[in-house]
Amino acid sequence: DTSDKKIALSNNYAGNSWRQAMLTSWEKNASAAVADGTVAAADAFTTAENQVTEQAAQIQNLILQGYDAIVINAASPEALNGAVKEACDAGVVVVSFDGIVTEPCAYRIAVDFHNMGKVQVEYLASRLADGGDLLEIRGLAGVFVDDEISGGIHEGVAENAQFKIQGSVHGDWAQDVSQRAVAGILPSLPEIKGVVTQGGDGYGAAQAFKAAGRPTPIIVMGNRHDELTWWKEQKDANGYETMSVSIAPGVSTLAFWVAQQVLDGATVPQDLSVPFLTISQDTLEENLANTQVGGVANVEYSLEDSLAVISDN
Amino acid sequence: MQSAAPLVKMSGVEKNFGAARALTGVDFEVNRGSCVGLVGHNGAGKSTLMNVLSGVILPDEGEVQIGGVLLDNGYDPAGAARHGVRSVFQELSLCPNLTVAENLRISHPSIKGIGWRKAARKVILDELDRIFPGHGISPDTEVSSLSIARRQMVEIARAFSSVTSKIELVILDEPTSSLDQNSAAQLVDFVRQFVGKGGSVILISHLLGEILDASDKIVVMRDGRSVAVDEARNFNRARLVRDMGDVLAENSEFGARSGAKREGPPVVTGPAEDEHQLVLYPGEIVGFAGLSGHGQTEMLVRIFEAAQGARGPIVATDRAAFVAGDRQTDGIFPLWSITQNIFVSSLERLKKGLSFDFERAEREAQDWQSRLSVRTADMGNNILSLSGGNQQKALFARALGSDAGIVLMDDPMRGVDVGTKQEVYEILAEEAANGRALIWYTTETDELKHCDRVYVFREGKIVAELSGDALNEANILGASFEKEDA
Amino acid sequence: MTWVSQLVQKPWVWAWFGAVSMWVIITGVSGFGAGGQVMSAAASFGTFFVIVAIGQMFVITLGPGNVDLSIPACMTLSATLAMKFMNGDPGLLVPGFLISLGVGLAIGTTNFLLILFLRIPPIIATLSASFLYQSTAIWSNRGLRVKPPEVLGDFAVAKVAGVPILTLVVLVVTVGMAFLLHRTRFGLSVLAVGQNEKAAKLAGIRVERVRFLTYLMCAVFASVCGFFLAGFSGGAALNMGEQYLLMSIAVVVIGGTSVAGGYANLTGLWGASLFMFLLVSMLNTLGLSAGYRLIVTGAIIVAVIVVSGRKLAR
Amino acid sequence: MARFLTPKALRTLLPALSLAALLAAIFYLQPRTMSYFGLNLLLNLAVPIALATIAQMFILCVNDLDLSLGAFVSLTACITATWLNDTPLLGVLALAACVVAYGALGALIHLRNLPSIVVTLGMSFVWTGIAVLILPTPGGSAPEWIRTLMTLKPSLVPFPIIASVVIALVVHIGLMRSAAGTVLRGVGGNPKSVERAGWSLLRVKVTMFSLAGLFGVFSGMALVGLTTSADANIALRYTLLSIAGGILGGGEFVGGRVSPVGAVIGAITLALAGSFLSFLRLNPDWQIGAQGAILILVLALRLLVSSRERRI
Ligand SMILES: Nc1ncnc2c1ncn2[C@@H]1O[C@H](COP(=O)(O)OP(=O)(O)OP(=O)(O)O)[C@@H](O)[C@H]1O
Ligand SMILES: Nc1ncnc2c1ncn2[C@@H]1O[C@H](COP(=O)(O)OP(=O)(O)OP(=O)(O)O)[C@@H](O)[C@H]1O
Ligand SMILES: [Mg+2]
Ligand SMILES: [Mg+2]
Repeated sequence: DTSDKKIALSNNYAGNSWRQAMLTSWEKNASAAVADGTVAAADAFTTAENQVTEQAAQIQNLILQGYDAIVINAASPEALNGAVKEACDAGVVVVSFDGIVTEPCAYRIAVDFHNMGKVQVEYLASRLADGGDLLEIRGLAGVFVDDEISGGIHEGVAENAQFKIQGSVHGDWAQDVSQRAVAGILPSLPEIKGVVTQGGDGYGAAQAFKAAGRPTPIIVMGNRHDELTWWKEQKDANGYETMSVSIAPGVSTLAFWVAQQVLDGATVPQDLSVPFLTISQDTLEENLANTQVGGVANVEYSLEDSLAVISDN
Repeated sequence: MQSAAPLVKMSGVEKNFGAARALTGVDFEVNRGSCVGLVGHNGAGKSTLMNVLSGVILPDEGEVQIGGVLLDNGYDPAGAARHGVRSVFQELSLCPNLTVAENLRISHPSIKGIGWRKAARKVILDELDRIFPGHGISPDTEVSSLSIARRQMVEIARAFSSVTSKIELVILDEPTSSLDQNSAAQLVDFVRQFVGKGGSVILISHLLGEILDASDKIVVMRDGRSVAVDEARNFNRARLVRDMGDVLAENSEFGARSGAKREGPPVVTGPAEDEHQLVLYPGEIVGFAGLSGHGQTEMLVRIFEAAQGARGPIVATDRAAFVAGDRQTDGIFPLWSITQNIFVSSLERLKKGLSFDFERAEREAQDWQSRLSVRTADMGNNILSLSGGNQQKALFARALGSDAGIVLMDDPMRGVDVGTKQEVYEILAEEAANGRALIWYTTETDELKHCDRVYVFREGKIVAELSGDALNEANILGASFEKEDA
Repeated sequence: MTWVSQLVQKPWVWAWFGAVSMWVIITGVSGFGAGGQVMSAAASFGTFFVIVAIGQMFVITLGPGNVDLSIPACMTLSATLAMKFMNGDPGLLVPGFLISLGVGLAIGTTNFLLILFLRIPPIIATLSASFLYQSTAIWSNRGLRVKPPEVLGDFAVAKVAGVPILTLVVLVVTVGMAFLLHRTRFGLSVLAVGQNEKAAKLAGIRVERVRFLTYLMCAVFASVCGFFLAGFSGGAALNMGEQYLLMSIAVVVIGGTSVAGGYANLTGLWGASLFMFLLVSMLNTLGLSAGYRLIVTGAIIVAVIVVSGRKLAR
Repeated sequence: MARFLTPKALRTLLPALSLAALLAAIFYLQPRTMSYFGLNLLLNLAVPIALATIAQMFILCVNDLDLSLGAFVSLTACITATWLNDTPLLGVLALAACVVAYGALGALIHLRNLPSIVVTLGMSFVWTGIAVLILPTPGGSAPEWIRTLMTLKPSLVPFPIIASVVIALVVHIGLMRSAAGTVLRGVGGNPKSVERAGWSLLRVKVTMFSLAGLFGVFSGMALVGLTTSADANIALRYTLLSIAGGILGGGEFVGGRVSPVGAVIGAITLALAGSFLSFLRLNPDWQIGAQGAILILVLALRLLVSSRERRI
């Protein structure tokens, strides 16, 4: 019975649509759980700046406020370990997701970012038998997710020698930055067959290719509504084919239920992995229909879904 | 006298600042155990000469010897200190964010180690007690919270205090400019004592009485050269004035301007509850007098703000223009040309369509150049290419060229040469005749002769209003100092 | 000969010199065709830098301590509210634009009032206030990305003869701003305040009014930039302004405007904007890693200050 | 007259008063904080912020401003978590080089009369670039001795309080009470006068920037001691926190008026302001805005005491 337990969400950044969708999913799910008495409280906390130090302080405050579990989307996988350790020592259950923490006492709901990079190249290999030149759009320098996905992409390219990464730019996971960076490097690149991305940059890349008057390559999409819409338009107009890989913001709800289960005394493996969200040519319409206009494609987890994920691991 | 060789011997010292020739070959000597008075008109080069002596600036030509040692290129303030030369500079040079005792430490590197504070406190307090008995200064007060007069006392005491370093010569550049009469007299007494014990002093002052009382020898400077050197007893006021050149060449007397016609309502009215209410009528020249730092500038600024529409006890019914005395901080726009500096107050008047009318500004600038004889080849030159006095003329042109009915002048004649002064006096009289209202704060009592009425300030308040026969030097000084030693 | 020596005296030359060097490197590595294309891209993206930098330039010209750190939040809030209101309807373009302007006016006024009444240093006042603006943007739309009306999107990316129309518009605005700065009462007052605030006050310039108009103008330029940037990149995003904070300052300073205040020029803004875009493109083209790119960027900023600082030292 | 109510006394007291008020509010909202354990958690992350604020204070003291401090602390944190841990000698050398680089920056700014704001803005890119090269992904680990030091549990008084008091006192004695510190502060008040007294302004600038670098290094080390590992962006917000903390603690942008004790109190106040907000449990949409609001509020408090001197 967890009806007297309190769960907190510690979030380090709210400045993009993915994080907003993540917070919305949490809020929807958590308020239902509070209303039906599953837990006593499930509050969300966001720091003003995307900074480790601020989030560490926030976690320490949450400990002091007597939360029984803290669900974390972390600014850094390593640098919060000090604060996480304090929490564990104080008997607080810590569950991290998306941005996970490496401190052994915490639970991790990990997305295999490395693989998320690798499948992109594998998909391109299946589409482009002759291979060709690729453009890589990376995220924010110095952040762990960026390094993981990029590592996967490069591993994929190493295994598929027919591909060559001709250019690599940092798009900071922001639409306009990617657009600008791609526009700047495009003139100096040979014909590009495929664009490998980290999600969220696909639409900007497509715009840049269009503006430069270049043929549109296979751009691996993320899960934003504008990316899926653009893909749909192209598909309808000229049969354009691609794929989308992303992590669903609703994974915050999975983290919530994992925390609840641990508090309930269930045995949960320390490391859980969730599949990333893949949208293929066939599932495009279905996913687009379920995506809020201007939002991101999402999957939310109910208690049953979560139990299934736990038992699968 | 302890030794026949002079302590300081400067010969053929020249110093140019760009086109301005500040010193043109000056010879200057100070003997041990004597006080040398140094006098001369504004801009004569007195401070520059002392800056050379204390190592702050290097001369272009000429040599400096102290105690028989020739000082070469490596000479700097620290070197001067090693030779026992101390200075009280014309502009205050204490650190306002430090306490009195801490400021002593800045100039005395030998005060250090554990317990330095106690030592510093004692040294500066002893020295203050010696020079200015009854000064009422605590060594732990932050300098910024002291009055200007007290800061000046601290600075003087700091220069005379000795810890381990030797002290042979103290240069006092206008030390009494903000001291009251009592403290100034204490200083003169102390200088005599100090000299009597074998020390040397160079005293610069515009108060000739002080110079005559304190000095053994007097040097008169004019236009960058020394024009008279003699024993003090051979001088009197009249000779000093004559040797300084045309400073007193003017023949106007108090009462030369009769404040007659008061037409229409006043353009400035001060708070009615004041004992002496401030009023200013069009066509008048009103003087502000009193010791410097007693609220005259603040009053000018408040009138200026009132003219801009600020609410307050002061009412001004016309636009006002301000002539700053402190050019560098209050007047000059250093990146701009002379023309732009003049017309910054006329941006609205010189509009053609949407744009500022640069051609018209240039034409008008030519007029001002000839009217005030601004010495430059081109009014399009940068303002900093002008000598200080000529910069000041540009500031006059700025105020007089605007359409303001009230002109506020904050000790505006600093650094203006005598010839131009006479011209400016005439222009001011002209402007008043044309219906402008002028307020003129000046530290030179003589200039008040050009005013219709004078308000004397003390401690931020008007303590006297003088006009007609009552307007004379004795009354002005009397009102300035009354109750001052309380 | 003399015109060369006169030219290198101009602080804005260095920005253009940098831009041209970057372009030459890119062209050298990738050929002439690439050079032309990258120039066209630089014009597109540089235009957005210039829009915000104009406002920032006026603010910085007011003298030390004056800098507007609320530009990113202002861009985000303006774009978010306008896009949400228009919701893709071309008929609402004009009121949408007015909303964007209104956001700029409100933010400029708030910034100024904080500086005036609370006497918070501008750098901290605008930063603190920007958190409030950012929160308002989050609260108003939760980061949902609303597509701009199609006409706005088309206008923002349209080109004639390879030159973006928006670039031409902003060029005209730049000329207007140069007139405002160098020939009008307001512009001359800004320059005067930046040189010597106390003297400006005593010369009869309404310093606080000038400061107000300057911060207002800066916020309005930022909000307009947000509006068109959202059109250009397909919608407003909560983080759309992030890059423009340091960029606006860097473009102004590299463009030859004096951080000590009182001297500004608009020619340099274009040079510096192109330079900043081409610098990143050049580093991308050369394939340098993120760490080296940051180091080179910083070193170039410092180098430009050291080189151009020599002439300003009096 | 009531001497203790002078503006100057109020200016010194204000930081302490606002800290006390904030603490009281936090104790009221969350009584659990009023324990050894609670204070420890509440305050331990304030220690590196206090060190960074002291570093910024040295720069403020000579009328400059450092916009690169956060990036610099991040860099030193990265060095601490990597080289200092793996090859201590190299680590010590690298950290020493950081201090020297700061001193050199001071020399450059002084000799060429450059605006410190822009130079440090440019340097912030350089520091971050080096940090990314040293630590491309977050990681590394804190040297054991630093970890031990930062997690000390002395009896009676929690470690962060002891550390803050020690930092404040050491800097206070060094800068405010010692003879040498007097000269350093004097430069902020009237550089010309200090120069005329025979001191080298260059040496003072270099000293102050080196001290800032030294405390930046301490801040990075302390931070890693708490977080156990580093990240190239770990402390970017320290730049503005340190400026705000210095100002809040009674410092001023010009004039050499600084207060080490005030700076430490100001840093702690800002660190606690964030905690206070999280104890309030605001709506997530407004959590970011509230941090701006509280910053404005706390800084506006200065208005209560600032002697309303007229600025003309
Ligand atoms: N740093 C400088 N740059 C340019 N000109 C200067 C500088 N210092 C002094 N001058 C000029 O040198 C001349 C001599 O100035 P100095 O200060 O020695 O006069 P002074 O006799 O001390 O006058 P006062 O009685 O007003 O103090 C003046 O014309 C002044 O304008
Ligand atoms: N040069 C110095 N270097 C380091 N510490 C110093 C130095 N000078 C003084 N101190 C320290 O500063 C503190 C106060 O110094 P000092 O004894 O000089 O103060 P004081 O003049 O007695 O002032 P108070 O009466 O307020 O204590 C002492 O702890 C002393 O150790
Ligand atoms: Mg003089
Ligand atoms: Mg003692």
